Amino acid sequence: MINVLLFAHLQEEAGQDRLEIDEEGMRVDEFKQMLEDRYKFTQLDQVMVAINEEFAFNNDLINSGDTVALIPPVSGG
Amino acid sequence: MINVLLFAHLQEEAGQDRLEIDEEGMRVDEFKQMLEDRYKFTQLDQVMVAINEEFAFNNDLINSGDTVALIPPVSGG
Amino acid sequence: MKEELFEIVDHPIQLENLIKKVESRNAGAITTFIGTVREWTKGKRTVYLEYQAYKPMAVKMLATIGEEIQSKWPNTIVAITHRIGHLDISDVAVIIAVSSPHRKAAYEANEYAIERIKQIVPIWKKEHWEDGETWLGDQLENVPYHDGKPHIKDEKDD
Amino acid sequence: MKEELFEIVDHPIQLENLIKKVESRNAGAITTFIGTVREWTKGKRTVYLEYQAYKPMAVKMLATIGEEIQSKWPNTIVAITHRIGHLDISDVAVIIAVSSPHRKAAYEANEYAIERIKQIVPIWKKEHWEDGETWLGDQLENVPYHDGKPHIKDEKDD
Repeated sequence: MINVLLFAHLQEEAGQDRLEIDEEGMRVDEFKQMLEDRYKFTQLDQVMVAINEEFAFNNDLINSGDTVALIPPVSGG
Repeated sequence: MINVLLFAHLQEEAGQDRLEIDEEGMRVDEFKQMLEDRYKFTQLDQVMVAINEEFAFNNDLINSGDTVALIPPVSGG
Repeated sequence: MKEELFEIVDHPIQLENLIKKVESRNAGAITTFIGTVREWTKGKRTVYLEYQAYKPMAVKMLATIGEEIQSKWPNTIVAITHRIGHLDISDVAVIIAVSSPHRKAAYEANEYAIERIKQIVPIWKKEHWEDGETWLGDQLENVPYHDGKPHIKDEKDD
Repeated sequence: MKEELFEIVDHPIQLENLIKKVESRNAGAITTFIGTVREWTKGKRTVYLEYQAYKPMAVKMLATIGEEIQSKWPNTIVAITHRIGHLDISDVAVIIAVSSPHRKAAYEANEYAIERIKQIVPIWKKEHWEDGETWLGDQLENVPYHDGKPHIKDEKDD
């Protein structure tokens, strides 16, 4: 099970702030593509991914038990 | 009468914070030379002069009633 | 150092607290940056803002910025607090405090911190205007990251 | 604007007061510089400092710096307070606060202010070390002024 955290416009598009996804062993880019297909998220090309609170590369693998956060372009400060 | 204000090391060298000088019509550089001769001030070459709270040029004239401040290199901040 | 140097809070930020965190007998200079909510942006009027954070990761990233600064400007001390939630005009969203023996480093490190916050700290701002609302995207106009993540510096970069 | 933006005082400076002087609904950024008394300078230990000012002219020169900043960075608001008299280690000697709609100007104008203070404001620091005392000279290592006075900018320079 993958715990997915949503923020900003993604949270509003999903109508919730977290998802539980029953996939594993996917690469980050595959995982994003799967979410885009399933939830119709917009602007996902600009969204970064963090695995367990660390920014991840497109070819990093996502394992069961990971917390995956989708990080839209940040605008703090 | 010229009212002369002294600060920092010049004040300590003179043992007072102001002088009254009975000269007038001198240029700033002549005035400094006269003070150096009379009071043995040190490092006067690095000292700027303000006439009535405005920095003055070496060839500005000092008139009776002016307040002349000797401004050693500043070190505020 | 007892207090936390890097914080995400949901209440007003006290400037004096941040100053206290960075004070030192060897600091000759302390710079602070106070980011406030501005009313007008390019002719549009903001009514209020809402900030959201991925809190544990945001704190980690603030600490990462602190480490980057320590390695680039030795002998500085950095503290950063970012507020989240509902903020009105003139409310303080972020304060960065940097102390240093010398002023140049205090300015440079402080400006570096705010630039990095806008690159790597997972905090989002929702702008509520008179006529609508939006989550603001990347305000840096960066090109997309080639490898899918922003550059996080480590000591090897220096 | 009721309060004085440029002051020389002989009592502790309150940071919050300076912030209040520059706050504005159109400021998105406020930077402050806090100059404090450092204990160690190049291996020499300072016990305390004494600052002296030519007060009316110092206030005028601070205001001149404010005008220079207004013309170089429009829409900024600047406030500067310098303390004089006896200061102990960690005491605050000077605070500069700058507000601006955008952060870049707030940093640049603030740093400009402290550089100019060290050039044109008639304030002197007497350093009391463990083993003696001196009036500090020009810490900028400037060459002497060719025409006997420092360059005071006016709007024509810009």
